[in-house]
Amino acid sequence: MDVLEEGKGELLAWHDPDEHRNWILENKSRSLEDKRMGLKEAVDKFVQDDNYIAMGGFGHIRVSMASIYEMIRQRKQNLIMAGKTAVHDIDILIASGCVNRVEVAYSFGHELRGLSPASRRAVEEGTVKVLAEISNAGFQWRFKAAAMGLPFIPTRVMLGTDTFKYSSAKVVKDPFSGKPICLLPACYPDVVFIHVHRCDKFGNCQIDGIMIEDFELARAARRLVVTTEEIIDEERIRNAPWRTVIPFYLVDAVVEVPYGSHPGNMPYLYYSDEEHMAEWLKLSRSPEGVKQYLENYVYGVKNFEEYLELIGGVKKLNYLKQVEQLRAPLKAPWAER
Amino acid sequence: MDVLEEGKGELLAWHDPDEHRNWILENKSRSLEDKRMGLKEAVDKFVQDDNYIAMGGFGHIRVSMASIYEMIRQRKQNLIMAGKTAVHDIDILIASGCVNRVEVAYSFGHELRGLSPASRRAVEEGTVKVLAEISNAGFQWRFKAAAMGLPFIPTRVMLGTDTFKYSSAKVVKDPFSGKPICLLPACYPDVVFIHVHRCDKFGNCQIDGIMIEDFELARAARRLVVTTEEIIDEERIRNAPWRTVIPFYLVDAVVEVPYGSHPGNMPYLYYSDEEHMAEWLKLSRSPEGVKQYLENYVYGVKNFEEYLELIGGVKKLNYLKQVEQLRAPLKAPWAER
Amino acid sequence: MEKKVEYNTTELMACAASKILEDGKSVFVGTGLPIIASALAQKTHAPNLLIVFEAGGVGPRIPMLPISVGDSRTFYKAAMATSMDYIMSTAQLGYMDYGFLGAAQIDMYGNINTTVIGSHDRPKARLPGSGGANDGGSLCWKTIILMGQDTRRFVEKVDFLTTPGYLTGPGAREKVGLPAGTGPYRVVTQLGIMGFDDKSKRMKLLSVHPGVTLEQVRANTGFDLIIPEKVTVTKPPTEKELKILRTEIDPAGMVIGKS
Amino acid sequence: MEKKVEYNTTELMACAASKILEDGKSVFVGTGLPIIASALAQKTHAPNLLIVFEAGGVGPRIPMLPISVGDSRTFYKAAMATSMDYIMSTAQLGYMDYGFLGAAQIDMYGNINTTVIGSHDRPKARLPGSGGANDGGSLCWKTIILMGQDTRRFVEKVDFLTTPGYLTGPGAREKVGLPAGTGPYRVVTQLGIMGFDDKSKRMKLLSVHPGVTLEQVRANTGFDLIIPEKVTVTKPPTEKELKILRTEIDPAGMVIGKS
Repeated sequence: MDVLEEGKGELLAWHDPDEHRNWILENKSRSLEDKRMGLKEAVDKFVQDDNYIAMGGFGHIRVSMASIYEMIRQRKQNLIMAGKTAVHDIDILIASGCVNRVEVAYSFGHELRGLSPASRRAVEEGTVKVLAEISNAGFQWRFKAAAMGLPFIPTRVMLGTDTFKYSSAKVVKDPFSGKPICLLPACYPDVVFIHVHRCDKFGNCQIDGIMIEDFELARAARRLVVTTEEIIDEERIRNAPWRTVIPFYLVDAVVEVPYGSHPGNMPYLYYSDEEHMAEWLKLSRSPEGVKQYLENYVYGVKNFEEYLELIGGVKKLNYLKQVEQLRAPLKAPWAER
Repeated sequence: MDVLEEGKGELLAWHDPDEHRNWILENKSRSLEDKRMGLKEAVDKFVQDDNYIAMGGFGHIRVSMASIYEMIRQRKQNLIMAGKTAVHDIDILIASGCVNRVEVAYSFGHELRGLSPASRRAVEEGTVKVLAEISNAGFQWRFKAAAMGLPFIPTRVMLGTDTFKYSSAKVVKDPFSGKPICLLPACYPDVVFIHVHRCDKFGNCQIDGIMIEDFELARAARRLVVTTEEIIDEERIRNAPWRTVIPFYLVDAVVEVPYGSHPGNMPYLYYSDEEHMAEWLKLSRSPEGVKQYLENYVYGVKNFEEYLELIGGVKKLNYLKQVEQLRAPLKAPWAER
Repeated sequence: MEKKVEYNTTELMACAASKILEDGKSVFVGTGLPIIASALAQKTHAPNLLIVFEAGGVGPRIPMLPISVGDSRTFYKAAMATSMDYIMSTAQLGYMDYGFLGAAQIDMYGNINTTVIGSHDRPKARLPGSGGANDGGSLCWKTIILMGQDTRRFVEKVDFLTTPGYLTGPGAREKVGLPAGTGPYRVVTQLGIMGFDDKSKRMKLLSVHPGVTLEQVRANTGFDLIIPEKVTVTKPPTEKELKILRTEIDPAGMVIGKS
Repeated sequence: MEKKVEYNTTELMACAASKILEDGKSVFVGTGLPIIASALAQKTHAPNLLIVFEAGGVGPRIPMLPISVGDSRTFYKAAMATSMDYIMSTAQLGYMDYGFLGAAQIDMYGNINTTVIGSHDRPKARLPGSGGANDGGSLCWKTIILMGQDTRRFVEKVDFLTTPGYLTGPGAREKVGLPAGTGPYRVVTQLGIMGFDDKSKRMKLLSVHPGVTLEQVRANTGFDLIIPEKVTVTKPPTEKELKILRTEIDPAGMVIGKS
């Protein structure tokens, strides 16, 4: 297969499919087993320094933020992160020193809120390295190639651009159409965290609303930790099996973490906490502010429940539910002039 | 891209992705439009002689059998069929002379019931040609490549076999692993019929139970006719948008056909009619029997409702519902010794 | 005290195949006997066997024998009801331990034909084709073949190589790009159970069913089957197994009634 | 009888972009101004405009301005809530008519930079990267770019080519394998609306906003912009449009308040 062009980005989290199959054979259980555990235990057990990590969800939507805070609390080091529309998650992981290398589709920004001061600073100062560039579809399809147990998947994006040149993709001539086509290498992250609406104790998961990339990412993951708003009885899963979007045999740990996506949005349950986001965006303009934020909200609390008390407790959580359900107006201090 | 090996099967229903994009641009509407029409009109309008057709569902499960009978009634000719686990559908289409060419993953058999006398006879006598062989996953992934707008998709099946040699796939050396890999060409059928549990008048569809290949097949189709057990109000779709598995913009016609999968199985609604299947399997042992069956059940009735009366009417349909819900034992005359 | 237990060949094959399956593993099953053998394993020694159907059913509680690998029984109270793409993808990823196949012809390397007898373009007998067999036989770690044994079926060369066994011998699967470390594992017939020699990848007799002689096995095999010095006798079905087969799994005798 | 209507630049850009969108077509939208322009089109001349979000929302009834292209507002009462794979796949298939992009830099061929200012490895300013921009700009039939215009942004050569415009000119997109017949269609800035010359694929001024001179446009463009003899004046926002923007689409002024 003649390669017409080759991206010079670092090839990350790729494995020869046979090598990955052997890993799956030896490391993943096909048994229905009770996989419930605490968040502290799950993060301690499955996240190793130097791992390539990816988060389910998108930006600040249905991201397992509780796991992010726990990784920071456990002071994980030298992580490489999939910047697959990474927003608040990557920003605080970089700010806290856990992540020092990134593959970027979208990172260092906070979508409508503007750019992310802390992580931009880290990249511009050279303390964080961008190892490869890619597009959003490119990331989605890297995970899809992995989900299918393939070495690569073709695509018609990224062609002709520097995004390609700084990626780990290759261009070949398609033997069917005779035209150049881009091949995206599979991406099998070492650890993936996905936050879901509900699952049973074995890890059979349901998600309401958009799936984003998680249908594929769950299969691409070597280790998969599911955090869930609630654990439900197995029979509820089995009465509507077409609602299962992640089957138990992919899942290594099930952790019940209500409000686990805060300060992000959990569709149908709670909207993002834009007051908290504004506080972070303001504080993170300086290294001192970053330190203050982390001391207060992460190192200074024992666990995610204590954090939830700190950000405003039941009252705040009720308000975010009302915003989500369009019953209260959104307060977004960052939008004020 | 060096081709190591090339299947000699005929490349069917493939288009250069750019040519297909142009077709989509010019022929598919992105508007929310009322697409309801009668089955006669839909089949007349969208099935042309010589078309490559594919049916949603699997074997005798959730197949739009009402459309099959209507194609026979309209005496469509020279159709090429995707034998993607085709069972009763392809057997009567071949027996009636509508289909004379097939791409085969699984055809000419009736699963647990044994082989299909009528279509086997046609192949063995040479009146029906097998243009290409493929596997079930191969077909699924041909549709997936099409669903993604790609010329091909890689896979690790079919390698080293005659199934490959008689397919339209190619083997190349994967530039990432250095190992040989099979490339399956996309398959964009001219017309696809998919039977669903419910949809709105625009074509937003919900399916209960397994999707089989339909999530991809709906996107691979040039023309897509949806037959549905019931048409529901748009608001029911919009209140649970994650249940939509086929969005309106893919759909060309919406046809309400209760029991439209008979004599097949519609999961959760009715089980397959094994008495009717047994009658067909017995009659189809001879050309005369085939003629008698078609005269009686297809040409001799005006439409699908008349057919439903003939196969046993309300009483039979109620019985099939009871079998599906495990409240009545299954009568399967073909299993009797 | 021992009572003579009556059983037919299909029941014997179902029980023998069932015992091959290990608890806590996954199995990719086809219609008929494979479902029966897998369900029996679940109800006996392998309660935590994950049964998966190519059309999308994952871990169902099968209430009665399905007629198709896609019918509603294959995802009754399942853990997940998904798509063929999903199942085939996770098989390609390495999640499927066992795959069951049927066959019209097989050769000494476990290569299988389910497509055509005679030539492809002018067939003597046209068969259904690969279905999911090529996929299961390519992607599952260990494939188990259930079929009848005679010289028309156990042949020197299959008329059409539908599903890969070890192809031309050691290393051949890997050379053509098939997943490493996969291949045929057992062949269960009405006469005995065969495996494959680790080195030569050729078919090897492991056990004969009760009452079957080595001579019968040889006479019904059209190629040179390895017959080791030690060949055991297949354990016959127990009363308990037969009761489960006849009253719970296939009470209508749709499959086991036909022997 | 004519009343002077007051509006800010963002409102003008939203209205101008909105008018480009045709009824009965589909649009692949990004955060902020694109959503606003698309929602305005739906509420005025294009009620049957299909709005699609890359994270999975298809045809929602947007109840308030989403903060992210994936947040719950992007699939509120949607026709379908699906995946990024699904959206990107149907874009690759040719179902997406318009794509909206923002940009930090653009060149005369509509090539866009949203990745980095300065060199990639030692950036002066690190920006978020492609996000879905490369995908939209590769796969949608017509892309519309919304951005500020000055000589630091309208440049001879972008520091990093994140998203393809016409690359090096006519035929270049097709030559590298991008879908045929696609490319940048309009660029809307605070000064005017640009298109692309059919033959040379170079950027061309189409209209200036009310009160803007050709001299201002030239002075804020760092490359040789084609200025045809006939340049029209952009239609200003109507009172009706402004009312919809301010009371229905962005009542909190999250985007249009910032001009």
